[in-house]
Amino acid sequence: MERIIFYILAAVIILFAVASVTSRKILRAVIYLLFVLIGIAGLYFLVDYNFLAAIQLTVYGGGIIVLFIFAVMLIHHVELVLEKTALKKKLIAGALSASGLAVTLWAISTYPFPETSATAYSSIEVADIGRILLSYEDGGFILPFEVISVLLVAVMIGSIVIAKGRKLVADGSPKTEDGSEKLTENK
Amino acid sequence: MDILSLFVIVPILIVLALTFFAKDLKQARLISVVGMGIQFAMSINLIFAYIKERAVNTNIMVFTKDVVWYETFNIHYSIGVDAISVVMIALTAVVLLAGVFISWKIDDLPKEFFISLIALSSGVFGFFISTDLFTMFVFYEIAVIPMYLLIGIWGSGPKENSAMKLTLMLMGASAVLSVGILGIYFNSNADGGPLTFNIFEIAQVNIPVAAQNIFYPLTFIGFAVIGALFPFHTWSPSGHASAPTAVSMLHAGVLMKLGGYGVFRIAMYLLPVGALNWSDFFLVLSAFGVIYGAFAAIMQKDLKYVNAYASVSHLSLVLFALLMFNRTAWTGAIIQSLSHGLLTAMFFALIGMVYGRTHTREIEKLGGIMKILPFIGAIYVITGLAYLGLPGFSGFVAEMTIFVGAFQHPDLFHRILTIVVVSSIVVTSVYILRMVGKIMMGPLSNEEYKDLPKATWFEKTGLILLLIPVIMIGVLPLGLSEMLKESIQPFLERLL
Amino acid sequence: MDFSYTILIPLIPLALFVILGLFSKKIPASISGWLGSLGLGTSIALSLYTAYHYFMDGKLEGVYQTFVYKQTWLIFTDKLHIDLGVLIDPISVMMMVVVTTISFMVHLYSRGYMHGDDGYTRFFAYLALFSFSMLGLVLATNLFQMYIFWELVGASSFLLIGYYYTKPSAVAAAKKAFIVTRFADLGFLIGILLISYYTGTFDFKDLTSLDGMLIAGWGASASFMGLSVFTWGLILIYMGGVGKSAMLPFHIWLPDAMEGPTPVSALIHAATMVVAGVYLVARLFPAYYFVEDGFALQVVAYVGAISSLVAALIAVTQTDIKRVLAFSTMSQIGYMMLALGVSKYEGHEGLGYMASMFHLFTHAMFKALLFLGAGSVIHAVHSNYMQDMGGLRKYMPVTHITFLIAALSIAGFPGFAGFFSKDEILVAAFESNKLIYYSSVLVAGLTAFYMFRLYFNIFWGEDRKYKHTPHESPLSMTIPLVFLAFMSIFAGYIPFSQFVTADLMPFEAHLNLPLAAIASSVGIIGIIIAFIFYKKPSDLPERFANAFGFIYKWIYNKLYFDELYIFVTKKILFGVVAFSASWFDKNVVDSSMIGIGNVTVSVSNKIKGMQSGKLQDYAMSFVGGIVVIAMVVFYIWIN
Amino acid sequence: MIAGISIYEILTLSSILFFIGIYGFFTRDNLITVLMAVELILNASAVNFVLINTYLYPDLLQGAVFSIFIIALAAAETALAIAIIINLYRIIYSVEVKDTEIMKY
Repeated sequence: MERIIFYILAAVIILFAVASVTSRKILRAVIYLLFVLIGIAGLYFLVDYNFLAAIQLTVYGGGIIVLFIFAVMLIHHVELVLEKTALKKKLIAGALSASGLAVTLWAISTYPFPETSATAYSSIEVADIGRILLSYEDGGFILPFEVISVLLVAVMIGSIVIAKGRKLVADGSPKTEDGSEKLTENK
Repeated sequence: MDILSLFVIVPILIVLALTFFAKDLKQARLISVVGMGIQFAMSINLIFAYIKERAVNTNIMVFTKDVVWYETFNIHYSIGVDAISVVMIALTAVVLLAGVFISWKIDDLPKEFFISLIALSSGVFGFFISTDLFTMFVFYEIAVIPMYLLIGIWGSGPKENSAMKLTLMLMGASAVLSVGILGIYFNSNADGGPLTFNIFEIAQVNIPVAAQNIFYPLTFIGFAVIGALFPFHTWSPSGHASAPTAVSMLHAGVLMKLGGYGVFRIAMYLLPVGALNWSDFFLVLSAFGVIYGAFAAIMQKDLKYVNAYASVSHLSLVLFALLMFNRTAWTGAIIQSLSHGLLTAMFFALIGMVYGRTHTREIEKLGGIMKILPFIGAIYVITGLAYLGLPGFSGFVAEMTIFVGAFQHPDLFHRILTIVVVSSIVVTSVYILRMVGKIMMGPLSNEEYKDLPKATWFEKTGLILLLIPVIMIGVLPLGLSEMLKESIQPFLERLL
Repeated sequence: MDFSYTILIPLIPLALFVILGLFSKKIPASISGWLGSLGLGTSIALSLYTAYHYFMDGKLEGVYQTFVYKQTWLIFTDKLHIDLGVLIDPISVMMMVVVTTISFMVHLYSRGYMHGDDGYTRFFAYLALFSFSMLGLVLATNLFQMYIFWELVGASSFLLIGYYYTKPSAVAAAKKAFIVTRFADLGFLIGILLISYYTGTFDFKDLTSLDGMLIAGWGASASFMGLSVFTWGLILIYMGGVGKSAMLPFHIWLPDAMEGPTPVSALIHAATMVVAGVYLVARLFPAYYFVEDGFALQVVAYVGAISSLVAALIAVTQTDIKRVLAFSTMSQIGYMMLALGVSKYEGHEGLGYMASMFHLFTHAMFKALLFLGAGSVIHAVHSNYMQDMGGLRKYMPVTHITFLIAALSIAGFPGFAGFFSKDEILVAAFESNKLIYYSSVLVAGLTAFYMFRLYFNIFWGEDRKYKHTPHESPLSMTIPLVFLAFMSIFAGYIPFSQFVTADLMPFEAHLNLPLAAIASSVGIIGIIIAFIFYKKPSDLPERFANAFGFIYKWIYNKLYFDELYIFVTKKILFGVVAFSASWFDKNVVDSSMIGIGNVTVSVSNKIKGMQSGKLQDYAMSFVGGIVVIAMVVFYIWIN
Repeated sequence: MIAGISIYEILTLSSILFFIGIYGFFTRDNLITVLMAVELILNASAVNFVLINTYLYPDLLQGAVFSIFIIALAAAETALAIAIIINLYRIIYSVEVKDTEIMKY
């Protein structure tokens, strides 16, 4: 049963991933990406990492995808059709990716992964994760956790500053909220 | 301060003085002319000091001095002169002084012009006094690089292009040369002992034959490019044509001599076996260059091109003589360097004067100038006759010494080549007379030339300064040739 | 005996040249003419004194001694060095007298002829330079000194021919003279190199001494095309002489050289410089005679004979009087050459040598006189062409008489100087080579004919329309004429065989009456034909010329030598060799250098393209690189 | 552990996902879509972390924790990148990759 589910999930992930990177309609690409992310969340469920799956769904599916959609809508209209990628570029990229994949798969398949005998967590509780994240003992992640927190704050501030844009344009006149056109004209 | 280092230091002081004190053309040329006058006086003094010192000092080099410069690689600032370098230094000083006189009226950035010119001269002087390969190479580069600015800024015609061609070709040669020099350096411990750049220490070492065969052509070509060896001469016509007068004079008169000097003092002296093994190849190239340059000069339309190809021909003759491996031909080669330096400087000066007045250098457009400018015309004819080897002028002494010397070679092939080269004197007279006959003689080509201004005092001074040594060498060559022969002795001992 | 003072003879003109040349602007014309004449006067006095002194006391046991005073000038190798100095022997003394005499006369004459010319002082400076160079050449002690002065006379000839430098034809003639002789000098130089390489000396004394090792060893040297190197060397040296003496095939510059002022033609292109070739062969005569049985000497003889015949033929057809005289000069020098060529060495057998020198001497006198006379005529009528002259005897009596004397002398009329010297030459030719003898007799007849054609055309016939009535030249010009006329008559009575001989020993020369009779009768026939043709205006000459048709035209155009040379130089040397050299330089050598530059630029442009600034390109390279590295690592890992 | 599925299959899946992401990164012309390809790559590595943890070290939680970090980083990165993209769009009116090559200067 789990096996079939895995294969279905794998098929979904790969198919939608391919669709996501090839679709010429940008909004559809975002939606395909969403399906990929959901598929991956499914994988996490499959190995009983429920918390992780939940985060995957909320942060990715809920946050990032929405961000993408907003970006698309801010910049393009939703129906935007992307230009066709040059065939040459496609071929080169495909060949490169394929050869990379081949090397990786060959490396994976020849590597003898050891069988493990350790007892597994039956199910991973949020508490386990919270404990290990905030633990400062051996095997604890308090320091990376704090670093990530600082990073997130920094990114938040940074995004706001960047997205807000510059205050002045080249001719010294105050810049309007979407004063982009002026700057372009002044170039 | 010793007598030789002053030759490097005085130009630097002049450059500093120019930088800080010269405000306009008048001050700039005053400082330059005084400085170059001092330099000239020093070079005359050096000749006499050398003769005096030579009487009591039998070393290869006199006035030597050695200061460690960079110990890790055994680089020294080591200097010394023999007769060959002394006469070259004197040549440089004369041409420079004359060049400053000729540039008396330069109106475009005069201060910077004189700074570049004199900075260049310090490199030339340094090159001639160095006895350390590395120092020599450094001075060589100092001498070559300001040329780009001098042609690119003060030149005429397609100056940027010419300047770039000249600089790139000379830099390319420098690259080859530096490989050759490093090759010599890394083989200088072949008999044990430390690696060294000192020429006379290397001369004691038997560099392996295989290494000599590799590094000799590199060193030779590296120097021969600036000595206008066929087929690496093409920078010279366009470069000279675009350069301002004084720069053409200095470049053809002095800088191109660095080639022959370097070939002789470094390539041949340090790599004697390689020199012998490769001599036939380069000999044929240089003999071809002599004839080829002369024929190419016949067809040129621009006065400066004529002179540039003539220089190719005459300097190939220098290389030809160097490759003949005997004392007489070598003496001739050095006298030819001197003679050509003076004469070609005169020619460029004269062409500059004609061009400055008529604003054209095309032979077809000029004619009958002698009637209007008798002084310039007379000197032009004299220079032309001297250039084609009339007795009584330095060219004759140089060429005859080369021809007689070269013809003493025991090998028949060399003698036949000599005969081929001798025939260049006819071609030379053809292009010189064509030029002189067309532009100086005949009817006046253009009515506008009627009121050309006569030669000014500074132009006359510059020309006469150059003419005097030409006649002196031509009339009384014995002292010079004997002085040179003595200094050629070490080369003879090493190479034969 | 001490002849070291003779060094002053060339040095005085040199000093004159330096003074006149440097201060040509400052010295007034009136002074410079006198200064030049005075200087040359001193020289001629000195050289006459030397001649007297030498020919009276110069013998030791009946042989003329050779005196050498020299100073090393430039050392080449241990053996080879150039000395400058003076060499006193019969021929150099004789030549010295000729040069100073003619030069002095020309100086005197030029004071009148060049009067009022812009470059008066410059002209005298050039004349002094020429005199110096020519005397240096004559007195040379060795081959190289001779070469040095040989070049200097070439250069002064260039300057003097091109004296009217604003005239394009004069400039062209000057260039032509210089380049043609320079080409010949190339042979001279190579000859010197060859000879000096094998003998190790430049010195005339060593090269011509009979008891030394040199000549004996000469026959056995390396050979080339069946001739020994020495013979080649001598032939090449003779090539220099051929150029300077305007022998075939290097004669083409001489007629054009008449563009120079007439006194210059008299000095350089009649009496002195053009005989330098003869002098050169005479100077090296023992070498020419003894090396390989005198093969080189035979070359000299044939070149001389052919040149003299061809030149005489051409002279018959020319109408420019100076050109007639130029070809006449060439013909007479050919005479001297052939005389040298047929000569032997010892005693009376060396008659040709002595005759050649004798003829050189007398020819210098009467040919200078002819030129100066022609100059006087040109001065009067302002034209060079016979068509513009006629009946001048009434207006210019002195010129007329002196010209007649000179013409009679050159025609070999009995009693005149030319008669004696020409007779000796014919005798020498008769004794040695009949073919050359017949051609010489023919030339003698032709000479008489064209000379009197000239004479009758100028001085007889009817008057032309002159712009202003011709008048006799001033005294400064007629005095030299009279003096030279005197010499043209009486120079023949000098017993030359007592003074100048091949083996330096005097011998008695006698007039060979039968041969003299033949020669003078041929000359007189020539004069008579000229008399019939030209004394009165008639259509005879024209009918005659028409009868010969294309041959006449061929000769009139100087056998098309000029055209041939122009073809070779303009079309082949300039058009093909020089043009292709400059084309090759521009399009192959230079382009390949530029090509290297262009390739560098385009390669760097390509490389620049890789640095596109496009994120994806960079990423692709990055991934590609990693894949490759991974493959390599794995590959190594497996093995 | 997923019954019947070996680690090889899972790693194969994540590799394929990773290289699809790489392919997308190479070929997409629009900066937003490029960013999406980056998300695929990040996800592929997150999957690897989690599943290697599950299969090889089931007694530990490091893999899961790192996945969380990755998700956090991805969110941060996306937020920042989109801010940049929007700003870029304001300046040059384009979010095409080909228009953003001033970096080479």
